[in-house]
Amino acid sequence: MTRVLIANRGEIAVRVIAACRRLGLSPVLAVSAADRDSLGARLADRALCIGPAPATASYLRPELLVEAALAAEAAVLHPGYGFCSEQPALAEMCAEHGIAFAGPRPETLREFGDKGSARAAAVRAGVPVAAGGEFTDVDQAHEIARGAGFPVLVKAVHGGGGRGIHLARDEDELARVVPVAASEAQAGFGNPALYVEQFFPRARHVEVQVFGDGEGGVVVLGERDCSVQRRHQKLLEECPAPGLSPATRELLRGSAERLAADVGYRGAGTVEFLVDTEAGTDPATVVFLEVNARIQVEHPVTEEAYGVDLVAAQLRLALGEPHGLPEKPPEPQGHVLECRINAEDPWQDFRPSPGRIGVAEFPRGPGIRVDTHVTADHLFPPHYDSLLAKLIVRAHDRTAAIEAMRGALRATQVTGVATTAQLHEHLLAHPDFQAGSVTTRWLDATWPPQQHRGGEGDTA
Amino acid sequence: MTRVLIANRGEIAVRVIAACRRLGLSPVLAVSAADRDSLGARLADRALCIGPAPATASYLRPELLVEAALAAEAAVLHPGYGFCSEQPALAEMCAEHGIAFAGPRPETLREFGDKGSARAAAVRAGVPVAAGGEFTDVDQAHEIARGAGFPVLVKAVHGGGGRGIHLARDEDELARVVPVAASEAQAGFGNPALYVEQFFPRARHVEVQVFGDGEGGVVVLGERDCSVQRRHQKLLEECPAPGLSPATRELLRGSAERLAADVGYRGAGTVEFLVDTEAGTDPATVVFLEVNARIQVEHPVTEEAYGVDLVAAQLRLALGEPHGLPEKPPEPQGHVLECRINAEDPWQDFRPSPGRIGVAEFPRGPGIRVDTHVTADHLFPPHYDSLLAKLIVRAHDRTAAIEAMRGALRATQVTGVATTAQLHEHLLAHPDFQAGSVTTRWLDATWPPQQHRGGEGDTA
Amino acid sequence: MTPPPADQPPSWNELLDLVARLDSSPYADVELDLPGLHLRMSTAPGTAEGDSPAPAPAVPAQPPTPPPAEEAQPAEAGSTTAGAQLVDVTAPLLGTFYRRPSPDADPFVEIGSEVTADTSVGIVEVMKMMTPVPAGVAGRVVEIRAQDGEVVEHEQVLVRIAPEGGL
Amino acid sequence: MTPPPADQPPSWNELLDLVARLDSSPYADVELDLPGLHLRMSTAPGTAEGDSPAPAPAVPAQPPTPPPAEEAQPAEAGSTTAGAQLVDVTAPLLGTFYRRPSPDADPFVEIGSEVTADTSVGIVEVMKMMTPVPAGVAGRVVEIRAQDGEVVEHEQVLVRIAPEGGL
Repeated sequence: MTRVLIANRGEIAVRVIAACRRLGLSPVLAVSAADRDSLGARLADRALCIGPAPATASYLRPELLVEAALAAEAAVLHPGYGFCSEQPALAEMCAEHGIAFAGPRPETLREFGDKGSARAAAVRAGVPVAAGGEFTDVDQAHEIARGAGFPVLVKAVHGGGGRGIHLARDEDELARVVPVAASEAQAGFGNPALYVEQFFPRARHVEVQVFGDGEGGVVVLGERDCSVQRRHQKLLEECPAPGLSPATRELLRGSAERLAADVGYRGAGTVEFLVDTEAGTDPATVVFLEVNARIQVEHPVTEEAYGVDLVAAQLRLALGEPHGLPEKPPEPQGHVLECRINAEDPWQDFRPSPGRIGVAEFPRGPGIRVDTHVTADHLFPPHYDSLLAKLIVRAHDRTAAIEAMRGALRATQVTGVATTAQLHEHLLAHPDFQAGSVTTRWLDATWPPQQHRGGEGDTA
Repeated sequence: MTRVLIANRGEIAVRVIAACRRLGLSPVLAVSAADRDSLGARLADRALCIGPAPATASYLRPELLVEAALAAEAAVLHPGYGFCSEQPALAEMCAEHGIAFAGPRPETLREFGDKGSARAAAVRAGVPVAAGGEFTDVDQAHEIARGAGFPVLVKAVHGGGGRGIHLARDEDELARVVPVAASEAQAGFGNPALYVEQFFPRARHVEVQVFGDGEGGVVVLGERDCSVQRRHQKLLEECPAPGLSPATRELLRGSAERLAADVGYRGAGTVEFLVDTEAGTDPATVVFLEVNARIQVEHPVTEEAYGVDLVAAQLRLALGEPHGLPEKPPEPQGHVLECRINAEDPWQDFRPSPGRIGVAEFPRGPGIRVDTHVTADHLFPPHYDSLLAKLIVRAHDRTAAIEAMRGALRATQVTGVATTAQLHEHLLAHPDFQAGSVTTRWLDATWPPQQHRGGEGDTA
Repeated sequence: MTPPPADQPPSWNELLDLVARLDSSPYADVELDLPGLHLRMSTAPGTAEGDSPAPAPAVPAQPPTPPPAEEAQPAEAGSTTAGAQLVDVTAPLLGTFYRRPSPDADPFVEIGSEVTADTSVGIVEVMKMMTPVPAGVAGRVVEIRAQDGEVVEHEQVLVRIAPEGGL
Repeated sequence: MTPPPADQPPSWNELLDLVARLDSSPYADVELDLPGLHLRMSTAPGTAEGDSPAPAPAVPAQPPTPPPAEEAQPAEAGSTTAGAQLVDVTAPLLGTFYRRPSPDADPFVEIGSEVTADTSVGIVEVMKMMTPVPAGVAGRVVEIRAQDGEVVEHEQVLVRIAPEGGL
């Protein structure tokens, strides 16, 4: 039986196990000492304890993950998301040891792991990027910023993710920010190189799911809207993105497809964009943000909208088989929402709330999917991220999906830890959200509700 | 909070509770003494024990169910399927006591509960029925049979369901069968009236899901193929029905819609047809079988194909609200399968296998839904039907759905009782099934597999 | 006597902080004594002294599911309550319990009434259908648990009887 | 000294918080005393009974020093097995266990070898990176549980040591 080493934990470990079961593969899970008794460890055919609880001594060490894959005699290593999933070192080490890495090639990971080279790749593929560019001194920064128009963002060329990004609303702020950003970039990424680009204060976060066969063939599986964010952390996602014009959709999809085809992208990936809701043009203004070269937390909304299994497709491709996705997926009917239930207290500034779970009841019924690793009596460890469960709901239109999700939240009962469930009930009931197309800064202005601001705490 | 009395048990009780949660209604469950500790009793807001375990002393007594609804101060009674769900007496008693019955009007139940009046209603609505007719003596039976063409079926005019149906392949057999059928009809239904109609030995069972607003408005939600049957018991259903021509689909849907509109049908219902696969005409030969005036076991395949909640729609309509289903649902993309996992031993002539469940692990992942009332350590009682769980899988096409269902069956683990899971694995792997459009007699010729016939028992 | 602030044990949050720090430290054993605080941690089992067992997190015990009644219960299905030695007379089905044959009549039984197995202790009404509930055992009524006009569930205790001659 | 009356014992939720942290931490034994609270946790069954006090090497609290980055391993993590009074030396991480520094060399230890806390009992190799495993306790090797060249998991027992002077 072909074995798969799962180099991750939590709900995504359970998710990859489900994909293994679908394909008749044998899942082996790498666990830290804190996850020995996790649901994933119970569901897998075998669990290998690779190190102690802290991720820096376990899940963040590529050599331990590859060692575990060798010990398991695994043909494939699935990295999940986060941890080492986008580390070129892990992909390379897999290649050296004859293990198929269920993700892009190391050079792809390297190219998209660096903001500068990712932006360059986007430009090469004819993908729209924000006005701006690299600079070497403050004067040049000002020149570019004036060209792009304030406000602007200053970013590290060699940075990744949301780290080390500075906002400058005017020339004075830019002058103050540049030296700080440069020294941060030097400290964080070993290189002080910076670039400046236009900032869109009222934009939506829309991303395109792509799946490449590694030889230039790319399947595009529509867009997700992930604009409901708290400090750049996504909380609620949907597919399709509501209210985009056909021309805007085509611009997003075409851009993502060209970029993925250009680099011979292999496996599942996401091309993230900002869509400017201010301009009023058709297509809307679209700018490239970055590529997430892995399966994403929010992949289920695309799966349920299109009726596909992206993780199984990753595993098939890694095994040298056709990925099995439809070549030209038809437009999804209906609408899918995902709410991330985190073990955080939304009334206490989203303070993490690990601990012993008491009751864990999740909703059931038509169109409902729950991805979770949490069961009654589970000890939710404090070492890792706070994602406790993902509620995914599909219905025939967006209004029905919102209603169904509200019901699903009512049917969710988790005791022992605080969760973000109540936050989601608030968001789904909000007229702005129901109208569609909120921007990435909407949540920060919406939560906590006005009447609860000023430290009233959890009394509602 | 508006309360709903659920007058049923097993997985459908759990399903109705989920619909209540979706709508913010308070579910109260009527239970027999055997179901006090059932999952439904735990999930409901309240459980009322109406009587002892045997259904004849509990679930089959309309007066106890209505008494429970009154005790619960319920606004709605949901009858589920089976038991009293199509009993005009229950619907009438509800009406007398001001309780909304989540089902058709009593007169509709009465009309479709009798083969003769159901066939007459179909004819009135221009729905194709099998050649044949009522007869009063044997000579007339022969005359009609010669007109319809042998083989023929002899049925009780006032019968319902699959009971009391006799096959006659020629005139001799007809002569032998008629007196037997007449006395059975007299004994079973209090009336010896019979009719004879053409028999289709190689036909598919295809049914149309309708939902009426009670005022002549009807939503049609496509077809289900339920041809995989063992002695008229459905085992595996799918939506859409594979391989039908657009003209055949239109004939089926149009017929169902006319019939439902004609009687001002209220709520969820199914119009069952036989589709003759022999004729080779387009549209294919279609004949009316009967109307199931309730939610059906296999309703989830339609729900997942169309992204709707039929049970929530029933409850909404019963409460006097719009049912909330799309008026003109678009054609479903993708394909949905349902496998009924029964507590029966498929290697021992489907002998029921009640008992204490040990492990109960069900699949999870994209497109997977599991409707069940069974959990680890559940005592599966011997008093009721043997449905243990329904695995429902949706994927982007039929081939992917079959593959996904095979994976889902592999991921299903139930110990302590025998189940039909292995039967389904066999069916899904069979070239006939994979090619689509098997007939209603296929399963009886296919199972048990040749090499296992002759009492080898469960050794495979 | 209030000790000076410097002598106060650390706050709970400070303690959590300390534990979090120690977690990722290389120390195998830690022992800490402060006024009002004693902390000892070790990665080696069995090295901490003491005699009280570790406080295991409480796992709610699953109540065993009672076996289902295989047959229709006779209406008088009585059960003995351990210790009290009384027989419960329970409702044969869900319905409204009446203690009298008609609103003006006397109750079937009162506390202290002597009954035989056939004596009705009440009736359960379901949709105008009356089901008498016999005592099922000879003895004396010692308790009436269901109110006149109350909706009772199947197997709910209606009255309790001290059987003739005890049990 | 009397503990300050203002110092309330932690609430149950606070205690759960602490337990949650400790549960997934590498510590095998924890003992905590606060005014109104005594907490003792152990991963070794039977060690909390108190019938065999375990005077294992207790490292007194030291001023915190920055943990040595990624390599911070409690490699010497020893544990006492109740009853046998032996200390388990476990693997600090998953990898291949080697009993010798090189294929031609003698084993680090054999059964009967006398060791100090710093004596290497073997090495764990992960992708050519060698992590020596010190005994962690002075004593005599009485059992070798892992084979030369075997893949071992984190916390898997490698060798067992009878500590100097017994337990």
